[in-house]
Amino acid sequence: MATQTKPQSATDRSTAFKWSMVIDLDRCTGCEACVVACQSENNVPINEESAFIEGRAFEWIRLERYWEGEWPDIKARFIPVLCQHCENAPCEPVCPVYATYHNNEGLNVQVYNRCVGTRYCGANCPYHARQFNFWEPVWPEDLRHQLNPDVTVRTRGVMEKCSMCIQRIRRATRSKTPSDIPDGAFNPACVQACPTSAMTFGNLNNPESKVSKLQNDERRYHMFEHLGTAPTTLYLKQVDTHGA
Amino acid sequence: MYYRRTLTEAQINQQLLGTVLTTPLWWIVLVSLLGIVVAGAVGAVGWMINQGLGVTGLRQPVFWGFFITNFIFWVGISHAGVMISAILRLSQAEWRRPMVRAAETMTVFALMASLAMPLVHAGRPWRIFYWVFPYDWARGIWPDVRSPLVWDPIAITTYLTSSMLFVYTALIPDLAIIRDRSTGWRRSVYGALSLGWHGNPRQWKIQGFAGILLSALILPVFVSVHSIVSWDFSVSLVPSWHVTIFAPYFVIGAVHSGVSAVVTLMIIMRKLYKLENFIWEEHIDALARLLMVVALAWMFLFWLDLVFALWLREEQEITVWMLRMFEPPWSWLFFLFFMFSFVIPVPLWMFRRVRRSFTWMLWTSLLVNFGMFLERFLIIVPALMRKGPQTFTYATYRPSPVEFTIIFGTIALVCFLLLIFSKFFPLIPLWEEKEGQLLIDHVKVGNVYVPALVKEH
Amino acid sequence: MAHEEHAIPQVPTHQEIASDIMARFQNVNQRYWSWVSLLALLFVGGIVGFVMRLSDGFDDRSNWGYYTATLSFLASTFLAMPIISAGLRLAKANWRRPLTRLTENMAITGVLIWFMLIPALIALPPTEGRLSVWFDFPHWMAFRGGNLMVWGTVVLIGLFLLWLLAVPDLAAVRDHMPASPRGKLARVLSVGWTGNTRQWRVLHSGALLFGAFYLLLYPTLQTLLQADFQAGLLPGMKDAIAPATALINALQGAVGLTLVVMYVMRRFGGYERYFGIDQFWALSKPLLAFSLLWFYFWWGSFITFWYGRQPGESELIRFMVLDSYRYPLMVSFMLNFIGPLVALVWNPVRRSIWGPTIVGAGVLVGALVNHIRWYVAPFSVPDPPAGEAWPHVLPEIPAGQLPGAADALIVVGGIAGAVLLFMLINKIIPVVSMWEVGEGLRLVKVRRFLARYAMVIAKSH
Amino acid sequence: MGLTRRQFLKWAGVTGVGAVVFNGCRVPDHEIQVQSPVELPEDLVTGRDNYYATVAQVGSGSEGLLVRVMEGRAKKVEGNPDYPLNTGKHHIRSEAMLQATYHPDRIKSPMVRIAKGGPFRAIGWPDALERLTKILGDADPANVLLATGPVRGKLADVTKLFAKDYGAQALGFDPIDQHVLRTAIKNIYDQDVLPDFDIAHADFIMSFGADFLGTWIDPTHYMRGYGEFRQGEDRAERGHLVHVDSRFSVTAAAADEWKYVNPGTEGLLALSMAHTIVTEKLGDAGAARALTGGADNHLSSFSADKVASQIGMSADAITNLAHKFAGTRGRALAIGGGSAGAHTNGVFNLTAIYALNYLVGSVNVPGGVIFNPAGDQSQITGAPIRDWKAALDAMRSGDIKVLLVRDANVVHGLSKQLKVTEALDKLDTIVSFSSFLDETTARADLILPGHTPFEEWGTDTPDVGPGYRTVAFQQPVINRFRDTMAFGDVLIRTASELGHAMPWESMRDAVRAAARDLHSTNRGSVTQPTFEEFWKRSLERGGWWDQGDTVSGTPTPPVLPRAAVKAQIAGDAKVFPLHLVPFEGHAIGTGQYAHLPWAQAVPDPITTVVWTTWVELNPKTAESLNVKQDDVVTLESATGDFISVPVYVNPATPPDVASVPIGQGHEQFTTYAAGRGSNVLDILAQAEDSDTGSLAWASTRVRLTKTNVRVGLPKLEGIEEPRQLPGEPVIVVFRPGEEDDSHS
Ligand SMILES: Nc1nc2c(c(=O)[nH]1)N[C@H]1C(S)=C(S)[C@@H](COP(=O)(O)OP(=O)(O)OC[C@H]3O[C@@H](n4cnc5c(=O)[nH]c(N)nc54)[C@H](O)[C@@H]3O)O[C@H]1N2
Ligand code: SF4
Ligand code: SF4
Ligand code: SF4
Ligand code: SF4
Repeated sequence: MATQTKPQSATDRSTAFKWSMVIDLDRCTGCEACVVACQSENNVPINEESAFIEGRAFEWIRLERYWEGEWPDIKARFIPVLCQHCENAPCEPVCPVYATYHNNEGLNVQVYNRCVGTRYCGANCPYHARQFNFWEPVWPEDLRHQLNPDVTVRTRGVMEKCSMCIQRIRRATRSKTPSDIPDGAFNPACVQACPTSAMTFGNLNNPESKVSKLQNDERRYHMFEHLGTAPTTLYLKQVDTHGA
Repeated sequence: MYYRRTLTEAQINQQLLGTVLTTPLWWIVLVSLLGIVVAGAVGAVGWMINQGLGVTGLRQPVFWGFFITNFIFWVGISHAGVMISAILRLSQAEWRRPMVRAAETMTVFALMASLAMPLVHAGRPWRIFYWVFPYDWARGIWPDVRSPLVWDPIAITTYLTSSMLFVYTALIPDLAIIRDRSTGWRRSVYGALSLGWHGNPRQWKIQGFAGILLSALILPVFVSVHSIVSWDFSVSLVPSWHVTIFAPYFVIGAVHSGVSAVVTLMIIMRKLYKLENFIWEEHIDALARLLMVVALAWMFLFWLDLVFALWLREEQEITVWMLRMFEPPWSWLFFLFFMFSFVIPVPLWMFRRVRRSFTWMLWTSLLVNFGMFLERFLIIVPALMRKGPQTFTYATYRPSPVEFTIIFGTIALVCFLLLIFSKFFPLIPLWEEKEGQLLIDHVKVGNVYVPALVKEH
Repeated sequence: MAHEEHAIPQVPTHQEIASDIMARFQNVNQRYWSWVSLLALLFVGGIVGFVMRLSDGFDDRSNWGYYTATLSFLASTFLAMPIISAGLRLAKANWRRPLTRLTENMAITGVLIWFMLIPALIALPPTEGRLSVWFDFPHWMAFRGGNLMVWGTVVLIGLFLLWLLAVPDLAAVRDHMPASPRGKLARVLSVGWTGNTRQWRVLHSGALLFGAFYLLLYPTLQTLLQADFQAGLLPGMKDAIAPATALINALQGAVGLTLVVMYVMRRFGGYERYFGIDQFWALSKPLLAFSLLWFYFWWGSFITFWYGRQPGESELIRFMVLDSYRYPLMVSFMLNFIGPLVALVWNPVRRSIWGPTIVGAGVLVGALVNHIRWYVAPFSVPDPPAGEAWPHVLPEIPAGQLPGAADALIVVGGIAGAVLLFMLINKIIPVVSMWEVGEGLRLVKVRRFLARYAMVIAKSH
Repeated sequence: MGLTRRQFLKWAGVTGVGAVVFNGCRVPDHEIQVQSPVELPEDLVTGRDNYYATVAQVGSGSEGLLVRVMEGRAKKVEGNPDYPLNTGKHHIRSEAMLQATYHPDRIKSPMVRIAKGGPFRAIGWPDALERLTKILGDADPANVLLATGPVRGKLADVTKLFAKDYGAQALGFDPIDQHVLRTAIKNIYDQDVLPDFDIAHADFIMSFGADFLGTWIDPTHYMRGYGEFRQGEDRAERGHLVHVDSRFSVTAAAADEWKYVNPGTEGLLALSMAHTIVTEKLGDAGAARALTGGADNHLSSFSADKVASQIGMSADAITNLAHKFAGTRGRALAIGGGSAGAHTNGVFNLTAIYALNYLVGSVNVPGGVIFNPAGDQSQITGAPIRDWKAALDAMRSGDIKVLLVRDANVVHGLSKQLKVTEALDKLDTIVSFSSFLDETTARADLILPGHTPFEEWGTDTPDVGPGYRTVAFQQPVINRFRDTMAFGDVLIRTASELGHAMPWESMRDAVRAAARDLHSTNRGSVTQPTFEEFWKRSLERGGWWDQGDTVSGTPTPPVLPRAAVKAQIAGDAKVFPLHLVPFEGHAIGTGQYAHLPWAQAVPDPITTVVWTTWVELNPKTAESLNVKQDDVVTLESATGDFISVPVYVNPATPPDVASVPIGQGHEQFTTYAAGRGSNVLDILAQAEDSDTGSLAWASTRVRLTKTNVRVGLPKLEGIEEPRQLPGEPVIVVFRPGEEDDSHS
């Protein structure tokens, strides 16, 4: 089980970073700018109509909408769900080929060229964060010009999921020490797009970062805490002052 | 009763080798028909590999469906061989004799069918070696031994290897008999296979010892195989999978379906190969008694599973069980499963008339296996459908024609291989039968003769 | 076949056997009385310990952990004994014949066990807000009444079997020593047995039927024991295999106890003729099987918890496996699994008197320790504050609990009481069944087999 | 035909046994390539990228963007953190614009049609420009109509100047125009440009019909404020939002309170609140006096008791709202628009709503309505439907013979009832400058395809500015991907060919001219000594803005009307029992983004439906009509027109409402849009707002008939209505004052 460690030296990568995301549900409006930003950044296949009908649409981050109450006293509640980058990730030990593992920066990483497609990780992820390439993903030739060269285009038969935009993390931290990287200097695509700033990203090993401070917010909670997956992604509860 | 039929050794040879030495028309027809079904399934697999798993009914979050169901189903069937051969051999149950070979052979072929399933289920089956073997020496990455999916191939290949050894060891004396009755190339092939068997006491002693030793060694493998398969499920966090009882529950369930399959097989074999002199009512009766015990133990574990699943009163666990038991179409399947694999057959088997009727036993044993397929299906699919509290992602699963084709293909494959096997080797071990004739006796108690077993004193 | 004996084996007659057993039955010597007195003393000590516990009251449940462990140990070894005879009878194993009565006589301890259940039930918290197989059954008495009923039924069936299967022998006692008090008692108990066909038929089918009943009900008792006294008190304990593990452990203990008792009877009672190598050898096989199953079931539950890594599971592993109850687990692991495995895989060990006996004794000690781990641990988990539901995660991990003086007295006294009852009943009902052994003799014939003679034993259907 | 090994494998795959031999036992050849084991996501080494700042006009919204470009290809759209409106964030539609540039169905070169109805033929640009010059030279300018989508900034100047010099009529087209809002703002605040709302600093927002967090005007900008309104770090208390709407929109979902009122009575509600505030003297006394003309009983016909039943709300609820609005929650702000203005009494409604801001002193103050300086505003806005009806009549009568059209897809955006295609068929010539073959362009005789926004020059003066003078620069972030030419450049060239040259040689020149003006002010966000440096810096920043250039002062309010103007709803309530509430598609808008896969595939936030049109019904209504989810029904309005759409049972839809998204129902417009869903605009009664002539798109009633057809509605959510399991909530809600219900 991974444990939280403090950086020993500024250059020691293994303890310098621990990436985390905090999502404030009270800010989120369900606009889904994050969803499309992620599709664009991460070469997520285009979801044709058939993908939805088959129930195989790819969204590394998706907006779940829950109903509460009945008309007229009804509420719709939104929650962006992405890989929670669990510290105690149930998806990891079940993978026979180490295609998904935990890296030393607190991320749950997916290696596409190792994956043989058993879908065990997907069955065991309680958050439905994992998406499987049932078909070969296709882009019309022209649209391929938009593909992000930093991100592998997956093939049929492999599992994929939110990578916390690891390519951005790499770019931003390559040959840099943590002190060179101010809090908020770079963000994953979804965080960057979010119009209400509902999402915050940063380094938990930096006690001054916004995410570190939000860990103590009175509205904090982890999704399905009772499962003991120890997600790194933290949510801040939505506030309901209904009728007040 | 037993003493009704005493056969000479010559009769035994003649009647049991008939299948090997002649080729009836029905055999050719049956093999061709089954071959077509198998070819169809192979085509379906090719199509699926070519197109992607999109051609199945799988979808998020029901990532596992018919293939894994079928995998467990066949691993279950494979438990018959050892149950019949090893356990009954160790416990010296006389009535095992006519069924050992067929049961063991079925084990081997069932294991082959089951091994194919995770392969076709995988997204990139051509990368199987990355899964089963260490594949990147340069970086020293080995398969993750924490994953039950690594234990599975190890356990199953071990089981397959030892089962094949088991079959082969028991085959040697019979191979020698065929060798002695054939000419030309067949003679040399059988000669080579029979490893110079001449039936001298030393050879018999070694053969007997090997049988006992293999029986004892194979038992832990037997238990481990379905336990490991069950841990595929119970080490996960999926509600109703993550339960401690799965290992024995799966094993005993496997024996239930496996022994039922042996019943089916024996009855069909008896009819096809006219083995009335070897497979008697008593044999089927004994199997049925064994099945009753197994079924009761299995039901006890099922009951424990259910009670302890619900007693924590966890929302998700209850949701899964509610779906499984009370929401159509799952409730219908559940009803059928429960009726077929327990409620109908077990009480029927309490009647001696049923236990000794080939017709009744054929249908009840078939029912059991149909029910047990449903059981595995119901373990897997509804649980994944209601995997977590995210009602937003609740989904359903409907197997596609491709999946059905492949499932039927595996059934045809096992039958096909058994038929082919029977063409080259006797399905009932000749030497076991002869030994049985030797060891049997009768004791007069009052006015009746009671069959008795020679006690090796 | 490896036997070198070429002489024709002799099959004794029924008469021989009956008079031999009767002679031993009638002989009540000094040594018997001194053992009985010692056991009675220890039992009284146990009662003292119990009174000490009573004076502390039931508010602190942790006081009752060792008491419950003793109770469950007795229920799991002594009460499981009739299963051996019922099972073997159903399986038509001929070697069972000399030892069935011994196991049936153990059912007498049920009387003590049932009374011992009552305080243990009082020590349990009510089902409200707590996990329980009784779910939301309205009355707080549900699990108490339910337990008393199930346990009571098991005990009654055990006693009934004991009596039913003893009737022909009681009749023999009646006829042999009509004047003695034991003979008079036998007259009452043998209810006019004359041994006609109808009576035999009733006896045989009654034995099968109630034996089967016992086989079915006993797992229920173990389920209740595990559910109400263990899992229900351990937050997060979702362990469906526990009752099955307990059942295996009970059967293992019962076989161990049978072996030990057989050994003692041989050594001190002169019963070598009945408890021979056949019995030890035959019993060592299920003992090995149960030992393997013990580990298998334990492992099944451990691996599931280990992989689950949910908070409730991690805490329980820490409590029951890695931390507080580490040593008891290790002891029972050695005695209930490793020891039997290492010893009994060898046929020479199995085919001996001493081998199975030593392993059996170890299994008994292991089972006792295991029961202490199983029941002392949950009893030391404190109740949640009034009005609050039981949590699904252990709020804190209680330390392992060592027995106090009273606990030690209770454990020793409880076991002594059970053995005492067994010793007493043996002098009312012969410890070897005359009729069952005699019946066996009729099924045997000696025949020439190949170059030698062999026994042919019939298996009727 | 040169069967490659790979194809051979594919064939082998479908022919049964061969599949296993080649695909199963052996590995497909693309798998043989040994993938570098070092290529973990960890170790990825990537190329060099550049970021270019530009601006995108997303409907009324204006988004400053940074586009990541690698090897001459635009890879990713990101918000420009400096740009005052979206400050680093961006809308789905901006992102999806990438797909417009690389769209497989984009028009790849100029095209001409030899004969009407015949096929197109690709031609070169010189030829195309020559043909255009000829057409315009030959035509009588009075018979030429130049139709564009809404255009702002320099392109608007160029377009207007072209039309003026040449003598043609220019008309903007937007299926949902904002004239009612503009008129109301003019009426009540005397402002020519739309104001900004300082949502971030408001404490209590009352919004009427304006889905400002979803699709209304500039959602990204408003959402920036909304985030702060909820949980801004410097806030004392979380803001409170009340949303009044006839549909459960994203804004309604975000609101603390959502109130359903009878469609068209929003103004009545506002005036009733005003009545309470004025009579109870809760608000600004001076404003009250001005609004009522000093008469105490001026608003008496709006007293809560009198109008409550009309509005469909209890009198208590109305006064309660008024109290809250004028009460102690701090700065209150009223926003109106959307469906509230889409009635025949639209201007009345919006005027009444915006008047509320006077009563609480929220006009041109922080946390209230903030006026924008008119300065550089230059735009062609969507014209009211009244003007378009006239234009169609002119086509039919032959007064218009030539139509020049750029992104004004009138065939899809105007109702079928107006018989647009018939009118277009009467024309002599249609010339299109659009980049895609939409329904109108498909009828063109000559196509001179324009650039996409990432390929062309321009400026943007936001429709809703941030409260101060702002000019954004649009620059090509990549070279043209297809053989296209910027619309502005075509106009400039053609103008000079026709003999009335414009002051600029190209759009770039025009933008530089605009920049020169800004440079000369020597103030604002970029000041540089030389123009070239100013040019470079301001392009880098994405524009120029001057926080000092604001509007000051509060105008005197006008007197409010004494009597209500009632909304005329088309259709008898008995025959047509349901109010039809159309709404803009979340990402595809009114259809102008329907060709972009990302816009199509992003689930509607409330229903999660994608790629199609649906009708939302309340579960009770659905039950009473005996329809279920996925049943296809026909919706028919009093006009006799109908559409067939599948049902989505939406528990938040009011029982007498049927709401349908706009934007689908394209017959052309690329493979991604064509043949999908239906166009709800076709069944709208073509009623107009009485003042402006804008389409009163929310004033139609419909009846619903079940068909026997069922479809699988493509949507993201699963097979069950997602409600949280009581024991294990996915979304934990914090209810101040109540016990914490999280399970931590
Ligand atoms: N026979 C032979 N082979 C060689 C070499 C040789 O000397 N002889 N030299 C080798 C060497 S040193 C090199 S560097 C490689 C070069 O090999 P390539 O990378 O193939 O280089 P080019 O063929 O010059 O250009 C590649 C494509 O990029 C397109 N292109 C042009 N501008 C842009 C742009 O802005 N963005 C994008 N995305 N595409 C653009 C061009 O139209 C062209 O189709 O060839 C190697 N191979
Ligand atoms: S959210 Fe799912 S995929 Fe992500 S780390 Fe956790 S278990 Fe794995
Ligand atoms: S699908 Fe891929 S990543 Fe997931 S468990 Fe299987 S091999 Fe590993
Ligand atoms: S962090 Fe990156 S990969 Fe993950 S959801 Fe956000 S944009 Fe997608
Ligand atoms: S972009 Fe932000 S506000 Fe919009 S849905 Fe995503 S998290 Fe919520």
